[in-house]
Amino acid sequence: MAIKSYIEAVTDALREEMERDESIFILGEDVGVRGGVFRATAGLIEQFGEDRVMDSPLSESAIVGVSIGAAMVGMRPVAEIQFADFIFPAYNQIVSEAARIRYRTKSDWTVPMTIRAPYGGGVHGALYHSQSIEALFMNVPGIKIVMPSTPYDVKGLLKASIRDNDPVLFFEHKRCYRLIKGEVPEEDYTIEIGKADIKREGTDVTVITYGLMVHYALEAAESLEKEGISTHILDLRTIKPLDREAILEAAKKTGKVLIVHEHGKFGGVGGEVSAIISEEALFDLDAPVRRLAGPDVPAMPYSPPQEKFYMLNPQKIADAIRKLAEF
Amino acid sequence: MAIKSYIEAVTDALREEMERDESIFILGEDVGVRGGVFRATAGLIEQFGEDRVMDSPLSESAIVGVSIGAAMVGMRPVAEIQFADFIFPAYNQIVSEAARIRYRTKSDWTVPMTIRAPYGGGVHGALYHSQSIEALFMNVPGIKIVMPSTPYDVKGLLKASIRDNDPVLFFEHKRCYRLIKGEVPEEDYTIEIGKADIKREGTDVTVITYGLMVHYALEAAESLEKEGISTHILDLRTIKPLDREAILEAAKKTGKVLIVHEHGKFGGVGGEVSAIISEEALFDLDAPVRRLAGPDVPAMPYSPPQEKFYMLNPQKIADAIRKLAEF
Amino acid sequence: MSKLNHKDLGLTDDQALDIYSYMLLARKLDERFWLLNRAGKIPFVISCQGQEAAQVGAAYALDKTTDYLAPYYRDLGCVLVFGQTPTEIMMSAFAKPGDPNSHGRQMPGHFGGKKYRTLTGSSPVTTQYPHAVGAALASKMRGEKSVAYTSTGEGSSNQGDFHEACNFAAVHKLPVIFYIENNGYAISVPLSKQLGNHNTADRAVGYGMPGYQIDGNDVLEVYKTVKEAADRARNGEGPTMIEARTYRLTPHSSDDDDRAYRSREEVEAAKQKDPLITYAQYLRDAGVLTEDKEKELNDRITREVNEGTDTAEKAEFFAPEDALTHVYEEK
Amino acid sequence: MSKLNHKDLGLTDDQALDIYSYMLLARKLDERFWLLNRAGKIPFVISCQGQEAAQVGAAYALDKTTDYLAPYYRDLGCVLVFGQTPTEIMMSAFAKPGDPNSHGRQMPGHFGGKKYRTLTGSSPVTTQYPHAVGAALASKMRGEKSVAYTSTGEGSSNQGDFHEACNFAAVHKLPVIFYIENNGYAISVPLSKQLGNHNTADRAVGYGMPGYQIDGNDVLEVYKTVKEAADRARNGEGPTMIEARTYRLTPHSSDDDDRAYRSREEVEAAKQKDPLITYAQYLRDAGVLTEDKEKELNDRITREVNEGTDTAEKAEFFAPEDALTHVYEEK
Ligand SMILES: Cc1ncc(C[n+]2csc(CCOP(=O)(O)OP(=O)(O)O)c2C)c(N)n1
Ligand SMILES: Cc1ncc(C[n+]2csc(CCOP(=O)(O)OP(=O)(O)O)c2C)c(N)n1
Ligand SMILES: [Mg+2]
Ligand SMILES: [Mg+2]
Repeated sequence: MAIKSYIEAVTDALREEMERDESIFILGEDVGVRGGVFRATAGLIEQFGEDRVMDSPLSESAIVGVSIGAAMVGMRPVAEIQFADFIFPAYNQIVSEAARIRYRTKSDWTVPMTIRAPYGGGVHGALYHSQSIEALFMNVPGIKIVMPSTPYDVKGLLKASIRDNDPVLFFEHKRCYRLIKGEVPEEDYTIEIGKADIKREGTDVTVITYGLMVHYALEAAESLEKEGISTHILDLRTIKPLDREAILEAAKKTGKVLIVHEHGKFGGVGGEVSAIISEEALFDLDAPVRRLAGPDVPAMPYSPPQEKFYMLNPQKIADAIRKLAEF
Repeated sequence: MAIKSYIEAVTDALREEMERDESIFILGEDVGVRGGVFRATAGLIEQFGEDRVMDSPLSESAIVGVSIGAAMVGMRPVAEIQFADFIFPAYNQIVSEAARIRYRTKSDWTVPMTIRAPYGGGVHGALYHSQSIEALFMNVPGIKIVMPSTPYDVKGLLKASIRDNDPVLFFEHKRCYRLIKGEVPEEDYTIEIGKADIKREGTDVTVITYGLMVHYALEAAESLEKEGISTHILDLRTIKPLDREAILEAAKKTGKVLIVHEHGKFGGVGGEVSAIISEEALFDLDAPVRRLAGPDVPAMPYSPPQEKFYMLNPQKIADAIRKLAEF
Repeated sequence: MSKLNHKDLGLTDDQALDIYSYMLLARKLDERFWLLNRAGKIPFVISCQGQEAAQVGAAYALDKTTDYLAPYYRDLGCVLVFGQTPTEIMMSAFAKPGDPNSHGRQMPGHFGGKKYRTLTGSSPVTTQYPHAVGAALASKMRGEKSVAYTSTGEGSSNQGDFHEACNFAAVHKLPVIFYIENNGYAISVPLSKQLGNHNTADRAVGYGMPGYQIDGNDVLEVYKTVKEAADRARNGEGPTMIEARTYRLTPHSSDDDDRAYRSREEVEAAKQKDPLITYAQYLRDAGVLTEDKEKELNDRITREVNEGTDTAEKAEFFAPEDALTHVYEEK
Repeated sequence: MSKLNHKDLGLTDDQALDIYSYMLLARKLDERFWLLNRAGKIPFVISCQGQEAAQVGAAYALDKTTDYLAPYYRDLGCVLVFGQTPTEIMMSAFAKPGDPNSHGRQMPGHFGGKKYRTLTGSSPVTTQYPHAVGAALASKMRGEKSVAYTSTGEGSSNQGDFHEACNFAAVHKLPVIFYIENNGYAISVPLSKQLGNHNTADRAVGYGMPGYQIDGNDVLEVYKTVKEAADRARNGEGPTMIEARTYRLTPHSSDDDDRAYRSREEVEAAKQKDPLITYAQYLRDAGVLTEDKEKELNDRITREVNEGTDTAEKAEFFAPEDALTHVYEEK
């Protein structure tokens, strides 16, 4: 197997799927000759031409709305929103339209569309180039939300998303793009949407997280092992639908759960995960379900020390795990 | 004290505030000669003229964006979104702008704006005239979300919202407009945003809810009393910020908590409430924290039997309380 | 009414009559809705009355075997031309199985249906504009000849999606017809408070597409203008914007009371221009609508409306739990 | 360069020179940003280079004691005219206290500041358009004479908010100037893929407001056109749309590489029309920019830029925990 970066896995998945299926096309800002501002679509316009790798006008609502229309009549658009922070002009098209078209027609019309967007902080992106926005779509039945942490998961889940017959929000952590590398099979494979993955086996404390935080949690677990604390790490991989069984199993395994996410705690993804656990595994718990998350401020500031202060890191995660272990 | 309907309390609060403060104006669709499609602004254009009760073009993003601009330079707009379901075209203006202007300027610029919107089902409104949308704003620091259940709370909280120096989403349950009546003082008063209210004292099971569901829960409690089950009912009144102290106190009071809301369960408001309880009151619980909510489908169908099936009612709430009581 | 003659537009007498029959069917169905609503049998009505010429003339100029409709909630006339039957329409009014639009899940007027090449519509206005552009983009990519027709009201034309859709289609010269039914009001809000320029077709130049303002009461002018736009679209000449001037003869919906915002005189004056009356007169003068034909037509339509109503009223609802289905693909 | 003469526009020699000094200051600050970025001292740069005439000429035509600015991220020239100092600008580049725009919370180029009557801007483009309309509405309601000026790029003019803001302002004849700096690219996307009509000012008629396309390299034409628009606005004649044709001489930002999407020849050709060069020549020919004056000006500006840089570089950051403040009103 070849070692690939997280973003290379994105590009590979896109290329292989477009080679496989003529009805797939890419629509977004600067995805063409520029190859995307992060270079995720680099080389694709050269291979597939500008009809299948389309630079759109600066109109997110059109990017999504036009993709919906094309998807309804049989195409399989992969829309790119340049930064997750800029998806909100298209919020109405996603929430009121894409998410409901199957339901409101009893599957007469469907929207096989994938929306890719880079998210997350730690890149000097300030308030509007650092956000994690998944929590704002959690309560929207009809869409799926996929957030992989490794190149292997990226390729398998992006292929699965593109082949899925419902709209999928595929969020890529921009800090992972070049930071995270890993083995990726050359051959075609998919990973089922909705399945979490145990990234580390452990017995003392369970960490439930996803995205960049998986890697920080793994680092934290390494250092804690030296202290004799054994950490179990569940990577959700898909935020919607959540893998209830995997969550409950992981929670019961240690009886002590730490949920970690980058975005603000209040109304975040952690609330749902915690509620599921206390609904169905309350009496297996040896400690309160803890949430470690970003501060409840609009987003991370540009000021470097303040960005650092906002972001979680292996140290902060290790401290929280230790507290739970000692509980 | 006079007996007023829920919607009369809205109109009274608007009128009294506009009489008190010249900088307040209303902007929305059909708020003028039509007095609003629900008649919440009836009589106001006659009293205050069309400069202060403005019919806007059919542009939600402009309604909110223009209100933000006016608010920044010293006005106090009260924007009306005709149905909560139609707030999404303005989602970017609310989430990216209104919610962050104070933060991104360290209070140099602020947005003293109230956005009123009728929400909720049970009115044959089908998918797009029935939604509860508060969960989609829970993870947005910088805004407040107020959702009163009684005419008394409506008047006091709407006045407080209009006087608040941060953007407030004020959601009015449209089913309550004429169904719910109650005593409302003639004189001026406000209710602090962020304070929940005990609507019924009880000892066996705690119900935490808001909006129309408060009334259904009260009905359920009545019937259960005959069975010897005593229900404690906490009306959140404000969804953001949540009244943590009141929630924990109410939870500890009975050790059995049922969270009730009209919208879908997954990623709903109940998740945060449940997570707060299991973080801080886990060992006071005698039963798992239960959530009774709408089904996880896009919204309630038009078909009357299906709308009935979707909506919670006193019966369904009573059954859930009974289950917990027997736990 | 019209200075135009149907023969000059390439319409046979039968087609000219066919157009009238769709207009009449739309009107009769709509009138029945109100009776049913007042009788408490259906909770909601949103009307096409007064706009039938603007709708039927436009849809009739399209090819229902290749083109796509992305209509708005008043476009009963359009979806009838594209094939929906009176019974199906009534099933939708009663929210019962057999409603091809939403199978009872959406309010009436929220049109859709693959078999009728009609994209599904929702309540938030003008979201269908970008969808039509997407359908047109797909047809261009696949080298098909289909045209996407989308319509909305003049108030709804102030949504951001209107702008984003029009510019996108113009950039790629896509086969789209952007249609605006300007009936002078957005619920209670008149043009003076809705539009800086009361002619929305003047926006076309800003996007680099042709724009036409036409008399929406003149079904032949509507047909001619839309036909030409469809021909241009098929020839790869890109989108067209058309504003049809029309008038809503009923309140906005069964929940509205229009006396609050417009005078009875104004409504009466508009009724004098009712396209059903003027077009019927044109057809009589042209010797196309004979007394026999008119009686036959009225009888047939009344029968169809009655049958549709009875069937729908008698039909069972979907089971309550059916509300849980079709959220995601069911494998 | 210009066929216009500053005196005919009512500008004194000192004012004509003043305009040049702002353009030069903007350019010198911008050039310094790039040096600091390449030296790893500031993480991000977004440039005004090439657009100084379009910015300074416009802002100079406004009244900074009564009017409002709602600029976009390139408008360094505008905010300098409205009073921001080189040191303040550098504080913003270094994200340090003393940055009046966001106190180090936002990237540079996200302008704002009450003392400079500049509404706060964000990253999602064109959201400032409705804000400017709101400020203008407030000024009309209060019977004030202030005009709201808002600008954006030609790519950003395709956002829905552009449309909703323009129509709203036109309906109420509000004192707004909608300005578009058309530099030919939206990052890598050229006009041919961005606009159905490459002249965005042609949209004005659709809204019922006057529209002008002007040469953004001609600072006097810019000044004249914006001045007239501001006068109309103050006279209650409503909004104006102005497109200034310009060119971005640098990559989109410090994260961009423009070689991927435009030829060096094209950039070189544009440099020949650099407004700083052409306007300096105009002032020399007019005898306004003497050698002494030019030297004095360059020295002063270099000194200010140096001082600003040193002060900002030496300044302390805000405390990390400060990030938790000002989410809501702190009572
Ligand atoms: C985004 C959105 N906002 C508000 C509404 C509520 N609403 C439904 S129809 C309507 C008026 C539409 O007027 P117009 O576009 O002129 O169409 P008409 O009804 O006159 O045919 C309004 C405000 C809506 N459906 N969607
Ligand atoms: C809503 C939104 N989408 C995407 C972006 C990312 N972005 C920043 S600038 C830019 C291009 C803007 O081009 P234009 O409007 O022509 O202004 P210019 O940079 O050329 O001056 C893009 C796509 C953004 N900031 N906001
Ligand atoms: Mg209308
Ligand atoms: Mg540009």
